[in-house]
This record gives sequence, structure tokens and C-alpha cells, in this order.
Amino acid sequence: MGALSQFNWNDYLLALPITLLTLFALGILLIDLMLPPESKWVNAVTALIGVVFATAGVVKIQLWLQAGHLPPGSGWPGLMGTIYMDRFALYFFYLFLAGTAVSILMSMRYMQTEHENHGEYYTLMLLSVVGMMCMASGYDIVLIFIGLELMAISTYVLVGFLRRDRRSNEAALKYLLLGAFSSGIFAYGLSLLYGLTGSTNLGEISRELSRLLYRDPHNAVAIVALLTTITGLLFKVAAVPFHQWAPDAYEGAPTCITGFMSVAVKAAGWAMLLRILIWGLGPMRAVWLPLLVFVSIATMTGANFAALTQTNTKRLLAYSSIAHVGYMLLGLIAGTATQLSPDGIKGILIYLLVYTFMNLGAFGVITSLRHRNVIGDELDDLNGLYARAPVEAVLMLIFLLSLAGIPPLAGFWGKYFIFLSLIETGHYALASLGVLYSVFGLYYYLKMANAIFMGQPEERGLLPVSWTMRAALVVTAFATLVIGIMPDRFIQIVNWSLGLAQSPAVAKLIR
Amino acid sequence: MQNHILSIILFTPLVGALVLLFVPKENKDAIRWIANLFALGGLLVSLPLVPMFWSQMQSADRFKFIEGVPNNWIPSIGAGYVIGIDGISFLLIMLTTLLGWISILSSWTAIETRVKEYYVWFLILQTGMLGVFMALDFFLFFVFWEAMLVPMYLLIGIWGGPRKLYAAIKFFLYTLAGSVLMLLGILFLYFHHHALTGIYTFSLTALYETAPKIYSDPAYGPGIATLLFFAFFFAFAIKVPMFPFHTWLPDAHVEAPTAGSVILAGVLLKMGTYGFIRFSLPFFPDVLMHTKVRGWMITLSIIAIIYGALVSLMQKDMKKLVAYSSVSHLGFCTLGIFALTPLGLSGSVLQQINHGISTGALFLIVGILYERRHTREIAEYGGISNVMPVYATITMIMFLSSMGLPLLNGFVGEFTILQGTFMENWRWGAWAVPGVVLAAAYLLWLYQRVFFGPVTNPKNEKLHDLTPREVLTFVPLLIMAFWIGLYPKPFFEILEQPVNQIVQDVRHPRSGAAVNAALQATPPATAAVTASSTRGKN
Amino acid sequence: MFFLSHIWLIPLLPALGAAIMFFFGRKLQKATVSAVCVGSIVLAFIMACGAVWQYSAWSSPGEHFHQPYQTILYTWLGTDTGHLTYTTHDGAQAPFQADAGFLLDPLSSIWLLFVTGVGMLIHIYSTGYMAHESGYYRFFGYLNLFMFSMLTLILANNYVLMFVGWEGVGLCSYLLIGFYFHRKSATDAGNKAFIVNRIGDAGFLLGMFFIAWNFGSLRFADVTQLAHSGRFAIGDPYITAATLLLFVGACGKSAQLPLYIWLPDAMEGPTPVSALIHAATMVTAGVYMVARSNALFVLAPASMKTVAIVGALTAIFAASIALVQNDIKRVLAYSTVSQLGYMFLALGVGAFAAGVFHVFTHAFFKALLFLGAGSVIHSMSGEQDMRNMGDLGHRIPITHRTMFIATLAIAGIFPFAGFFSKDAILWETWSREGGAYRLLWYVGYATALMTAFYMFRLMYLTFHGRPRMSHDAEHHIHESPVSMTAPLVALALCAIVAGWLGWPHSLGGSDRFTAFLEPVFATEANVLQQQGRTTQLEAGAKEEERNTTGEWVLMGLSLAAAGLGWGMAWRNYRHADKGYTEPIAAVPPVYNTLLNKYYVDEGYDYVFTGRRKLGNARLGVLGLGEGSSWFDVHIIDGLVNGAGWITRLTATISSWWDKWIIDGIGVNGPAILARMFSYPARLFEWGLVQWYALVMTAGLVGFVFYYVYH
Amino acid sequence: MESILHITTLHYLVLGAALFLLGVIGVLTRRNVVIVLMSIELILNAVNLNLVAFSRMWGGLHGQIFAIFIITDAAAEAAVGLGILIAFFRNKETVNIDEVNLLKW
Amino acid sequence: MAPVATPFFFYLFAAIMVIGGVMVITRKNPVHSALALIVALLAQASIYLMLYAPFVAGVQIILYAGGIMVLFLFVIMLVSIDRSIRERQFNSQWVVGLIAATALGGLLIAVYTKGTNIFPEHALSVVENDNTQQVATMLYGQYMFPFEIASLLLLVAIIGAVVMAKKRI
Repeated sequence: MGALSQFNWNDYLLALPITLLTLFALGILLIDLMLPPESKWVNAVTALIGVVFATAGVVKIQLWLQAGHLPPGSGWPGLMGTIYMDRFALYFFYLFLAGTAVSILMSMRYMQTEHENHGEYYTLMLLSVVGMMCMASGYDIVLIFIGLELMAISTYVLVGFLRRDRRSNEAALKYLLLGAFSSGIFAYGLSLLYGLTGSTNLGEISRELSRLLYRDPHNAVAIVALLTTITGLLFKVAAVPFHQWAPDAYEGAPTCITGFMSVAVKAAGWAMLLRILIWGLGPMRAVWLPLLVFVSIATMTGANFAALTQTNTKRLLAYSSIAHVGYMLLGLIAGTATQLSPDGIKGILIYLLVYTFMNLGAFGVITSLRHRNVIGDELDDLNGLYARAPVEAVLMLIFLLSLAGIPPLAGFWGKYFIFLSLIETGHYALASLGVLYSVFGLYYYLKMANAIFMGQPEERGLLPVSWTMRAALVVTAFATLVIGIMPDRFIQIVNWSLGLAQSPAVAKLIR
Repeated sequence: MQNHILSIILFTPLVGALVLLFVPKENKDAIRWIANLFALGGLLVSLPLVPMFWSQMQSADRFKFIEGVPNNWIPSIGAGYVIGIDGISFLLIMLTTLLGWISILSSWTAIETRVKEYYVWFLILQTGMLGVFMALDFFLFFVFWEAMLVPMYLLIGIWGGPRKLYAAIKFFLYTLAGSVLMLLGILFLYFHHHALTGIYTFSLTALYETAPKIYSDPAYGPGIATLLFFAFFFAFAIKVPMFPFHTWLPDAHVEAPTAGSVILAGVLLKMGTYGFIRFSLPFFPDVLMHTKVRGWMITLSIIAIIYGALVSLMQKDMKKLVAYSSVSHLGFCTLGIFALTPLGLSGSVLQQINHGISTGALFLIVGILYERRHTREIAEYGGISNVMPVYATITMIMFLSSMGLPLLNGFVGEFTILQGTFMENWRWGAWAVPGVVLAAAYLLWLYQRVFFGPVTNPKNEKLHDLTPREVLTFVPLLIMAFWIGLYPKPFFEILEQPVNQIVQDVRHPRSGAAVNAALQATPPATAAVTASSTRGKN
Repeated sequence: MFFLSHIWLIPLLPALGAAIMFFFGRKLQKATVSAVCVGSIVLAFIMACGAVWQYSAWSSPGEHFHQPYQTILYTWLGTDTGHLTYTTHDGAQAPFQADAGFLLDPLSSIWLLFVTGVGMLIHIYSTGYMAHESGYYRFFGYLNLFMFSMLTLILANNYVLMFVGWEGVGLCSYLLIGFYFHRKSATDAGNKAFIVNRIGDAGFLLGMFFIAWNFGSLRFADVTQLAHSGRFAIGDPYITAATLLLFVGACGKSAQLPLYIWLPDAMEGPTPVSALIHAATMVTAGVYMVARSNALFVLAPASMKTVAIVGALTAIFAASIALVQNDIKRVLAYSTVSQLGYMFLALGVGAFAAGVFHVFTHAFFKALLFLGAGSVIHSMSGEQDMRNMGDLGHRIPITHRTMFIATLAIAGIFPFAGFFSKDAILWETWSREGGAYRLLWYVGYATALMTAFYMFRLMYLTFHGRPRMSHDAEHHIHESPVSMTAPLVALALCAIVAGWLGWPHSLGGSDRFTAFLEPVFATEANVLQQQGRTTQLEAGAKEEERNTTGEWVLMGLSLAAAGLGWGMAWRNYRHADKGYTEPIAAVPPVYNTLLNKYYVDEGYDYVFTGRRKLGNARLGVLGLGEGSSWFDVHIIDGLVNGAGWITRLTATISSWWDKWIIDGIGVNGPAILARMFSYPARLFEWGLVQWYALVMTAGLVGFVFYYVYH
Repeated sequence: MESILHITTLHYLVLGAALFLLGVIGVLTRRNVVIVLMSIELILNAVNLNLVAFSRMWGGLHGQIFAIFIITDAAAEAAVGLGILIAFFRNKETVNIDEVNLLKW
Repeated sequence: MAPVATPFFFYLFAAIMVIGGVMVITRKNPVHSALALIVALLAQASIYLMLYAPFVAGVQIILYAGGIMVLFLFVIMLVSIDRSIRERQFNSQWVVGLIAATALGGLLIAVYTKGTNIFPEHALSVVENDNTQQVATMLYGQYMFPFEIASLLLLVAIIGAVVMAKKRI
């Protein structure tokens, strides 16, 4: 494809969602100045509208791409080769936007309770989505890096947004220091990649690398480049041993941001990871595959064990999300072990999809526990939730069981495809380990369920839950159930996003 | 009606649960009435199945009343909403609807808190269990299998005894641990089927064709087949539960509310044995016929029989005693299954039904006493037959049924199992027989301690005898106990065809050539795919 | 042919009675209860007589000569089509079927008659005996249920249905022994009876399976026919196993060594029960079963020998215990055990007819003895200890006289019933070839001596000598009502004449009893003959070998023994007063051993049941149970949870740890496991951001090192 | 001697690695958050040095451009980091990083 | 057209850089560290010049030494550093940290020096005089999009710094 140095009108279209988001972000900044304190909710609504517009923009791109009749699996290199707009990217765009929309819904009441209901919050959120989009669609390591930083820096601020709260401060500081440190390492790796290949374009890098490795299969510098790069990538998705920021940041951040981080930011991390590892560093698969095996086992082990006795729900869910990363890494291993089976990658994408909803839902319920003087992030705060908010309690049960992977809930499908691909590629031991750890996971999810359904509430009276939160919960629960019970449509979407041709057998069955 | 009878049976309880959602939770009596109505409705809609099944029994189809076509649910992975029954599942379904109704009826006064939830979960559980017995698609089966854990977990966890949390989690974790391994096994079969035929499907009948070939497939061989067998084995063995995977059972039983125990013992445990019959046997005939594997299975069964009985003997808690007796009884069931004879198999199924009836009744019995005195310590009681004669009589009959007295149901099952096992290898039969003696020992001893003697504990003096509602819960069980004991022929007739079919599958699996011939006969489109993708990996 | 074709009504009538008692009994008057229950038995008796009568007409020479009559109601187990099959020993497929079918032949006729007859009498007796008991309806319900089971046992046409009756009588025995459920001793005895019986039943079950495995059928007719067909060699190991196992069942039911222990305890039940169940009918079920399986036993000489030896040993063993017992019913109980031993001795030596004959006569005189004892107890207001009796003879004359007749019968005094049957047994034993059988004869002979002694001891202690009871009790002594004495008289009559049915050839009789049973029993000789191994001639010759003189000598000897026993008892107990001495007490060890029944119960309690502890250790089944449940809680649960060993290990190391485990939630494995591994995993995150960075760096260094220098 | 005196890309690389090393050491060991942030600047500078050296080596300008972006990023990070530090300092009155341990386990 | 005495200047600036770096991470007073950092950055700018990257060098001096370091100094003034100066400067894990970091650096250097021929050693002739123009062309050409995003990045940095540092928004 090469670097297209021509800039044409298509590129405006490709940048449409990003532009829209930026405009709305700036708009919020301006509107915020004019808003009296009691109608700050307009910010959120504006942000939501922005998300809707951006979604429309993505739809527009999708229609345009489809009209262009690109062959499945390939994309449109735009903006002079810095982005590569394919279905994979679009899939992630939708994912980011969905996660963001739900997060915004969840945030409204929470930020009010915290007295930090400022327009900047939503601005940063939207801008971080811009960063994510750059990560997902970027095809140039410069853009990916800048997008990453845009997302990361927005997130640092969002994590520390409760400035008067020490835990929020601390989380932000830790997250920033570690994030910057890892970015440094990541950038170092990228610089080495550039040094090895002479290009910043992923396609070029891939081509040059394979040439380089053909000459010298054990190129030590390439390995160092790969490892430093992968450190940054694994840091962003929070895989052991680069995961330690996650529990702290998750715990300290405002709960709605925790939710946002655990889905959108994580999805962006995964988009980047898949993009770089598969599109860019594919030739080095022989090196990173065993590494990922180690990392995924370590991740599942460490996270699951750590979560077992956790009493802070946010932290618990943080560990659980780390554990889920472990499972997804298994999918990556299986998906790239042989060229033949894309099921693992499919598993990751489905996983991220269902994870967006179920995890946001779970965090939503925890967010709704915050009222007056109660932080609501301890396991005890969940006690007797059923008596205080029956609907939320049942929804939480759905989310938890979905996280644990109990069919017919959405979470099952993520695990399903990952284990499917592992079996398909003959990784029986890894598959067994994975499923056993998922049983492990059930234990701590059930601990929460136990508190909700069997604990005695300390407070009497119903829990006040805002209608926006209700809406968010209903949306996420609905998605969790629908994806769980009628997964076919969503599997098709993922197939589409990966550009998988329907295999003849499946096609026959559908007919 | 004919075509959708199974779906109607399957979803009636679920509809009940949905209806209950809209009843205000303060209105407890309305909730109870509605729940009972739907439970009874579930039983009533299942009754027409009896004549319908009876009239179709002789048809050559392996499964009857099939609804849905393969792959209609999730075409992209080949999973379908396919349900159907054969004689074995027919009996278990009838047992489920019956026990479901009885359990719900028995909960009328036992459950005072969070009534609405209770019935909702119970009705959902009912649907889950029925689904397990009906599913003819492996995937559907797995979904029901797992989904049903949740309501049971909540039933134990919310309405259970003092250590309910521990018991509930233990129950859930154990069962899940087994079933996830099964999932891997399922996936393997799925790919194997694809490798042979080029079709991705979870359809049970399709997998029946290909799964047995793993054993002789040079690409996989006996080792992998055995591994797969064990992947399934763990799931089912934990559920049954076979020794030594049984430790969740006493905890779950003891802590569960009465109705929960009834359903747990009556139906949930049968899922394990049902799984063995429906899946393990036809899928892995060669593995099972392997002397060592079978030896282990039989050994574990026999250990369970003896061991469960011995442990029962020394229990101080009535419910625990009954729980361990389940281990022993289920040992008989698995023994019958792994004897791999038509006789053992039909005896096993019959014994599963019997166990559902008898042990279900035993848990009701313990529950009734518990409801009155709030203790299950055997030492707290004594001389109950003085104050509760009707109760004592019913208890005696159920004890006798449980210990396998002829003319009651237990004997028919045990005898058939023992004979079937004996004919396969007389030593196996001989080892299992002491279980019969021990059953008498622990049950009679329990009866003596609880019911006989003078009333020593003043708290027991004022106990009132059974209410009409409570008697009503026992009536169907008593009728069934006597029916099966006196005239089991219809049951044997129902079972005859499926067990012979299964044993035929296990003992004389169709040769590879036959399967290939069958595949050749498929339409050309499939054949082309087969040609292109068979042995793609080798 | 009404009676014959409706033969199934015979068991059903009492079942109906039982059902009525079960559902409505509580609300019925005692009179109604008696009418229903006794009525049903009377009807059954009439039906039985009719059926036997019609059968003898039906099977008389002609079309059905010597054939059993069978009627099948429906297929009980299995299906009609017979597609449910099993593989027999020789690889053939046999259908799994068990009928609800009934069979009448000479053997079952005899049992049918005396069971219904004696049963009827005892029912009548019970209306008097139980008149003042609460739970009257319950008692009769149980009794009727028992009659149903016993009649099913007798009339079954296959082993499985026989097993139904077999277990059923066990159950009823359990229920009736535990009738006074307020007494722990009664319920204990009931449990013991049931469980010991169950052990036997287990043997029966296995025996049945062996039969099915060998013959492919469990119908008596099929089995007998196949056994006679010559397809099976004498001494076939599987048939030997089958018969031995059946005999285990018989041992349980018929109280043979070593499973006899339940029977003496069973005397806790009301006396009519002891008479009906534990003397006349149920306990002879074992004999019936062995006799029923005679075709098999004949094929298994080793089993026959076992039966004979066990029978003889039981006979003398129980008799020796009975010598010194003081409880009137216990003496009778041990006497029953002993007499049952006799019967098995007869069966074991191949004298099936003699054994059955003894069952028949024994039914009358032993029932009579028990009922008499019941009458005594009744008159003594519940006193059972003979040391507190004496001189009752003239106060309860009918009881005294009828019991005396029974004593003469059991002691084998000519011409009472017992003489003929006992003599037949002893003679058959003696005339059996092979030296060891002579030994058995000596045992039997000694037993006869003892029998006479202890029975007359009972008579003298009870009815003669000085009155030793308290004044209060003495005041209340009265003869029993007619409902009780009438059966006594009837039975006494039978005890005299029943033996005459088998008046032996040597005394000029025709032994019609044996002749009647002839078609049922096979002998080794005619099996051999059917198999073509010996000629008709030889078999005939053996038949002719009756040594009339020898028989007379033996009769004389056994009469002498009976007389000797009587004499010894007369000498010792004729004038028994308070503090009389037992002659055997002169040798204290022997006396104590006998008085304590050879300490067998204690031994069982220590070794088998584990009811008693040896030091701190519980042995036997209960010990096993205890051990298993400990094992379950501590080892299996622990192991399966994956941390059991940690629990054990640490618990011993430190009591603090133990306390923590027990107090905390940590009793369970998962939690410990969680703590063991979770805390380190969490401690890893100890909050210092630079530590996190360090871990990242270390990870990176590790990876680089691994990949670059690997 | 030749290898020392003839300055090649390798030399810059090694220099960059040294700078990187110093930065990592600073991040891992210093307690003062401000200095830790400076150490991160060191790391980013090491990256920049690499990039510019490679840019020279390849004769393209991609490396230099990348370096400019990284400088931008360094500026943004420093600004936000210091902002967060100020907010933190207001609450906790310290800039010592090992006193930042409210969140753990 | 190689600059004169390249090795000498290289080693000189490299030494300044390394010494500056060492001082950054060893000084007690953050102000001293910041000054050391400025020195190191200036030295690095010189090295950029040697690498024919005048524009980057300029940015380095203006943005880094001029902008960022001033920001640092401001913040150092803003937060009270008296206490932290008096206290321990290194945390409790410094030994381990030092070892790990040194191991990492050592590994990197070892890898680079061992594989000298890894990088293609073609010193291309670059037209030095129009470096700035070329940079501009690329920045506004091929890298226009990242450049726009970088502007958003700075916007976020501003917003973030304001949100965090301002007492009341």
C-alpha cells in the first residue's frame, strides 16, 4: 500500500468521528462555562449526543467502506497511511462508543454526588475516545503512540478527578507514574523498531522485519525491541507482571471511571496490542507466542488468587478484569498459533464485546451504591442489596454470573470461543488450566452474590438509583442477556469485523 | 400440541416464574397459590405425555417428539434448539415434574421469608432441569446444565441452614469444575466431527456417529479418547456424586431447605447418571469396554455403595444420614450403568426414579420434623411415633422403600441392577450386595432412635401430626412407590428399547466402514465438503 | 377348580385385611378388627384346604400326574416381550422376567395347610391374648401382613417372588418383635432380627443370581427341569456356590449357626408372635427354600454336607444353651433353634421328606408350647422367669395338660408326633453311607437327650414343685379364656396325630407323608439315574436296602434317650423350691458359659456390630462406619478440596493454628487454599508504586535475559 | 581504537541506553516524585536520542518527527503529572512517593 | 561533510549528558536535579546537532530546556520541598532497584555491542541545510494527522493540569 502522500476528501470522512468527538469535547468546555451549577447535566447530555454523532460518523464510514467493496479482511489506508480503516477498527470504534455512552450515563449521578460535576470530565472522556480510535485504527506507530498518550493522559486526569479524595489522587499519581514509565519503555521499543526497519508504518515494519529475520533469525536487537514494545502493550491491558497499576487505579478512581477504564481503555489496549502484534510484529510470532503463554498463565494465576480474598469490590473486579485478560491472552495464543484458526481472535473480540457490557454493568451497580456518606466499594456495602434494590441486585447477579461465564449469559461466549480455539489448536493443557481458573473465578463472584442475596443490610430503606443509572444498567443487562441467548448475530458481527469469509460448512448450515 | 408438547412442558414453569415477577411480594398467599398452580400445571401438562409416549413407544426412532432442527439456534457455531426424548428421559421428566410439584407444595409453610423470590427461583430451576433431560443438542444441554446451577445455588444460599454460604458455594464450585472440563470435551468432539464430516454441529445424533471413532482414529487414539472420557466423567461423577467426589453432597443437602434437598436428591443427582447414559456410553464405547476403565468405574461405584452406607450409619444428623444414603444409592445406579448390560442400565434408570421418590420423600420427612422442631439432631428425638402416628407410618413405608423391600419400588431397581451387574461379572454383584444389608442397618437404626421408645424430650410431646397438605405431598410418592413395586412392567417396557439401543451402541459400535458408508450416502454437497476437509490436519 | 385357579386369593385375603387395618384400623372397634383379620385367615384356610384338595384331584394319575399347578397373574419384573435380556453362564440370552405367579405342589401344599391352620389358631388365640393391649389393630394388621408374606413365600412360583415373601416375613417379624416399641430391648431385638435376616437375604439374592446365571430362569419349574436334565454335572462349582448362598439365606431366616442370634432375642415380641413366626412358620421358611431347591442341592454334595453339618451343630449348640436358661420363652426359643437344626440335618443328609415331616410336626407342638407358655405368662401377669413359677399344674390345668402333650411330642415319646419325625431323621442320618454321617447321628442323638431333659425341666419347674412366685402374683393366677385354650386343645390334638401321617414302614405303616412328597424330591440316586450314570437296578437296590431291624434298634435307642432325659429332669426338678440347684452348676465354667449363651452375643457386639467398644476402639460395622465418616470429613473432603493435608499437618504442629482453623471460616479447604495462595498474591501489591515499577522492570529483564541468552 | 573513534549509530545507541538506564534507576529508587518525573524525562530523552540517531542512520526524517512527537508527549505528561502532584500535595502535604500507599493489596 | 573532531565532541557531550543524568537522580534538592537535567538536555541538543537534526535540537532547547524545565521549577517552588530534602532520598528497595535497572541497561548495551552489524551502516548523505523545511513538509504532510492529535494531547494536558492544580474550577 505504501505511504499515500496524497490527501483527499476521503480522509475527511475517515476522520469524521474523531472530528465530531473533538468538536463536542470543545463544545462542552464552552457550554460548561455558561451553565449554572444546577444544570450541569447538560454537559453529560451533550457528551451523549456527541457519542451518538460520532457513532453516526462511524456508520457513515462503514457504509462508505461497504460501498467501496473492499475485499473482506482488508481496509482503507487513509490519512497518508497513518490509519488503516478496516472492519476491525470499526468494530472497536463501536465498542469504544458503546462503553463511553454507558459510562456517561453512569457518571451523571455519581459526579453530582461527588460535587465534581464539571464539563472537563466529559471533555476528557470524549478526547480519550479520540485517542482510542487512533489506537484502533492507527497504522503508523507515531499515531498509535500519540493516540495512546492522548487516551492515557486523559485517563490519568479522569482517575484523579476527585481532587479532594486522597485515594483518587493517589490512584492518579500511581497510574501516571507507571503509565509514563511504561510509555517510556514502549517508546524505546518503538524507537528500536524504527531503527531496525527504517519506517514507522506497521506494514513496512512487518515487511522489513521478516526480511531482517530471514537473514538473522536470532536478531537480539529485534528481540529487545519486541520485548520492550510488548511490555508497553501488556501494561496497557494489565497483564502480569505489568498489571500492578490496575487494582490501585481501579480502586482509587471514581467508580464510573473505573468502569470506563475496565472496558473502553482496556478494549483500546487490546486493539493496539492486536494491531501491533499481528499486523506489525507478526513475523516475530515465534518469540512472543511462548512469552504470551507464560504471561497468560501468570496472569490467570496471579489475578485469580489475589481476587479470592479481596474485600474491596472495585479491587476485586480489578483483579477479575486482570484475570479476564489472562483468558483473552489464551485466545491470542490459540488464534495465532496456526494460520488456520482465527477463532481465538474472534474469541477476544467477542470477549471484549460482552465484557464491555457485563463489566460496565457490574461497575454500574457498584457506582449506584455511592450515596451521601457511603463510598460503597466494600464487599460489606453490598450486603443485603437485594432488600434495598431488588432490580439492581438481580441485574448484578446476571453480571456476575456472566463474568463467571455461566451460560446462557454473554460472558460465556467469550470464554467459549477462546476455549474452542484452544481445543481446535490442540492446546489441551492450557484449555484445562483456563477452565479451572474460571471455576476459581466463580468463587469470588459468588462472594459478591452471597453478600447481595444472603447478607443482612446495615441500612434500611431503598437505595436511591437515578434513572440514568437505571437506563445504563438496563442497557447493559439487556445486552448481556441478548448476547448470551441469541449470540448468532453477534458472532456474525465479529466474523464480519475480522473479515472472515463464512466457511462453506457454516454457510451451508445457515442456508 | 403433539409437536410442541415438550416445549410446553419445558416452559410452563418459566412462565410461572415470569408471572410471579409481577405479583407484589407482600402478597405472600397469592404468590404461593400462583406458584403451586404453575407447579401443578407443570405436572398436568406433562401428564398427556404419558399416553402420547406410550402410543409412540414402539416406533423405531431413537428419540421421539423431536422439536427443532439442528443448528437453528446459533447457526454460526452449529448449535440448535433441539429437544426430544426417549424412554429414559421420559421417565426422568415425569419424575421432575412430579417432584417439582411436590417440592413446591411442601414449601408452603416452610418458607416464610422472601417468598416470591423463592418460588421464582424454584420454577426457573424446574425449567433448567427439564431442559437438561430434553436437550438433544449438546450445546443446549450444556446451557441448561449450567444455568440450573444458579437457582439451586440461591435456593441453598438464601433459604438454607447455618452453613448455607459454604454449602452453596461448594455445590456451585464443584459442579462447575466438573462441567467446564466437560465443555472442553464437547468442543473436542465438535472439532472431531468437523474433521470427519466437514460440518460443525453440536447435534447429539450427529456426534453419536463420529465420537466413538476417536478411539480407533490414528490421529488421536485410545489415549485421547480416554482423556475425553474422563473430561466427561468428572462432570457427571461430581454431579452423581460418585466416590470420592461426593463431599459436596452432604453439605449441600444438609444446608438446603427441604424442598431444595428433595429436588437436589430427586432430580439434580440424576443429571449425572443421565449424563453417563446419554453421553459417556454412546460416545466412548471402546473406552468403557476397556477393562481397566470399567474396573475403576465399577470399583468406585461399589466403594460408594458400601462407604456411603457405612458413613450413614454413624451420622448424628438425620439429613446428613439421608444425604450419605444417597451416595450409597447412587452407587447402585452407577454400578448398573457401568455394568453395560441392558438389565443393569434399565435397573439403573429405574433406581434413579426410585431414588427420586424414596429419598425425596425422606427429605420431606426430615423437613417436616425440622419445621416443627428446628433441629435435625437424631438425639433430640425419640418416641415420635407416639405423637405422630400417621407420620411414623409413612416414614416407615418410605424407609422400607429406600432399603429395597420387595413390593416397594426400591427393590425392583436394586434387584435389576444387581442381577444385571452380576451377569456381567459375578464378583461385582457380590461386592455390591452388602450395601443392601447396611441400608437396612442405618435406616432401621435411625427409625428406632427417632420413632421408637418413650417420648423422652418434653419438646416432642406437643408435636402435631401431619396436616392434610403434608399428607397430600406424600400421597403421589406413596402411590408411585407401590406402583413401581407391584407393577413395574410399564417402566421396563418404556426402558426396553433405549437401553437395548445404548448397550448395542456400546458393545457393538458401528464399524468405521459402516459410518463411512453412511456418510457416503449423504447428499453430494456434504460429500464434497467431506472429501475436501477430512483429515485436513493430517 | 375355583380354589385352585384362585390360589392367588390365599395370600391376597390377609393382604386385604392388613390394608384395611392400615387405612382404617385406628377407627375400628376391636371386635371388627378381630372379625376382619381372623375372618380373612379363616377364609384363607378354607381356600387352602380347598386348593390342596382340588390339587390332589388335579394331579392324580392322568394328565397332570405329579405336576405342580401354576397360575401366573402377570409379569412382575421385566416385560412380556422378553426383549430385556441378560447373558447367562453359557453365553445365551435369557429374558429378564419374574412373574407374579403361584405354584402349588405337594411341598407347598403341606406348608400351605399348616401355615394357614396354625395361623388361624394363633389368630384366634391372639384375640384373647391381646385383648387388653393398645394397638390391637396394629397387631392384627401386622399379623395379617405376615400371613400374606408367608403365603406368598410358599406359593411363589419363582425365586424372586419367593424373595418377596422372604423379605416380607422378615419385615413383619421386625414389626412384631418391636410391637412394644416403648421398650428399647424390643426395638433392639427387632432391628437385630431384621438386619441379621438381611445378611441372610443378601446370600439368598446372590444365590438367586447364580441360579439365574446358570439356568437363565428363576422359575422353580424351569430350574428343576434343567437341573434334572443332566446338563449340569454333580459338583458344578457355580451350583455349589448358588446352593451355599441360598443356604446362607436359610441360615438367616431359620436361625442356624452363625446367624441364629436374632431368634432368642425375638422373644421380646408378644407370645403369639413367637408361636406363629418364631416357631411354627417363618423360621421354617429356610427349610422350605432348601427343600424347594432340592434339585440344586442334590447337584452340590458339598453344600449338602455343609447343610448337614451346620444343622447338626446348631441342634446341639442351641440345645446345650437351652439346658440352663431360666426364661420360659428363651428355653423354647433355643429349643426352636435346635429343632431347626434337626431339620437341616435331615435336608443335609438328603432326607428331604423327613426334614419336611419334622417341620410339619414341629409346627404343631412348638406352636403349642409357645402358646402354652403364653398362657402361663398370661396367668402369671407377665412373669417369664421359671425360677419364680412352680406348682402351676393344677391351677391352669388345660394349659398344663396340653403343654405336657407337646413336651412328650418334642421329646420324641412314642406315639406323639415328634417321635416319628425325629426318628425318621435320625434313621436317615444313620443309614447314610460314609463314616462322617455317623458322627452326625451321635450329635443328633445327644441333642435328643438334651431336648428331653430341658423340656421336662421346663415342665417341672413350671407346673410342679413348690410355688415360688410372690403372693400377689399367686393370687392372680387364673386359667386363660376359651379363645386361648381352644387353640391349645386343637393344637394338642394335632401334636398327637400329626405324626401318624408318616407312620414308618418299619412299624407297619405306609409313611404316606413321604409318599405324598415323593414327586417333589429328587435324590442323588435318581439324578444319577437320569443322567444315565447308574442303572435303574442299582437305584432300586438302594431303595430295598431298608434295614428294618436296625431301624427298630435306633427307635429304641432314641426312646431310651428321651426317657433318660425325662428321668434326669424328674429327679432334679420334681420338688424344685426356691433356691433349687441346677445339676450343671456343679461345673461352674460350663454352667456360666451356657447361661451366657457361649458369650456369642457379646462377641458379636464386640467384633461385628461394634456396639461395644474394645478400649477406645470401636470395631465391626459401626467402627467401620465411624472410621469412614471420620475419613470422609477429614481426608476425602480435605483431599478433594486440595488442602486437607495442610489442615492436618498444621493442626498437629500448632494448636494455635488449629484454633484459628476451627474458629475461623477456615474449616473448609477452599478458604485455606485461598488464604494460602491469595494473600501472597495480594501482598505482592503492597501499594508502593516503585515496587510496581520494579516488578515491571524485573519482568522485562527476565524476558530479555531469557530470550537473548536462552 | 577504530571502533571508539569512529562514531557510529551504536555509540548513540549505547549512550541512549545509558540515559535510559539512569532514568530507570531514578524511577526505581528516588523517593521524591518530582525527581521521579524528571527520571521519566530522562527515559524519554533516551528514546529521542535513539530516534534521532536512527533517523540519521536511515537518512530519513521519520525518526526526528517521532522525536518531536515524543517531546510533545513529554511536555504533556510533565504538565499533567505535576498537576496531579500538586493536587496530591494539597491533600497529603508530601511529595515522597513511598508515602503514597493508601491503596494496596 | 562530517563535522570536525566528531569523536571528541561526541564524547564530551556524552559525558556531560551522563554526568547530568547521574546528578539528576542523585541530588537531594530537586532544584539541583532540574538544573542538572537542563544541562543534560542542552548537551543532548548539541548531539542532535551533530546528528544533523537542527530542528529537533531547537525544539529540545526551547521546549524542553525552556518550557518543561521551567514548569518543573515552578512546581518545585509550589510544593514544599523542605521536608523531603531533609529525609532519605532513596527508597527502601533502592538496592534491588539499582540491580534490576543495571541489569536491564547492561543487557541492552550488551545486546547492542555484540551485534554491531545489526544496523545497516549506511551513513546516507542528507541535505543538511533544508532540514527544517523537510521536517515541516513531513509534519504537515505525512504526519499531519498525528500532529493534529498531538495538539489534542496538549489540549488535554492543559485541561488536565488546570483541573488538577486549580483549587476551584
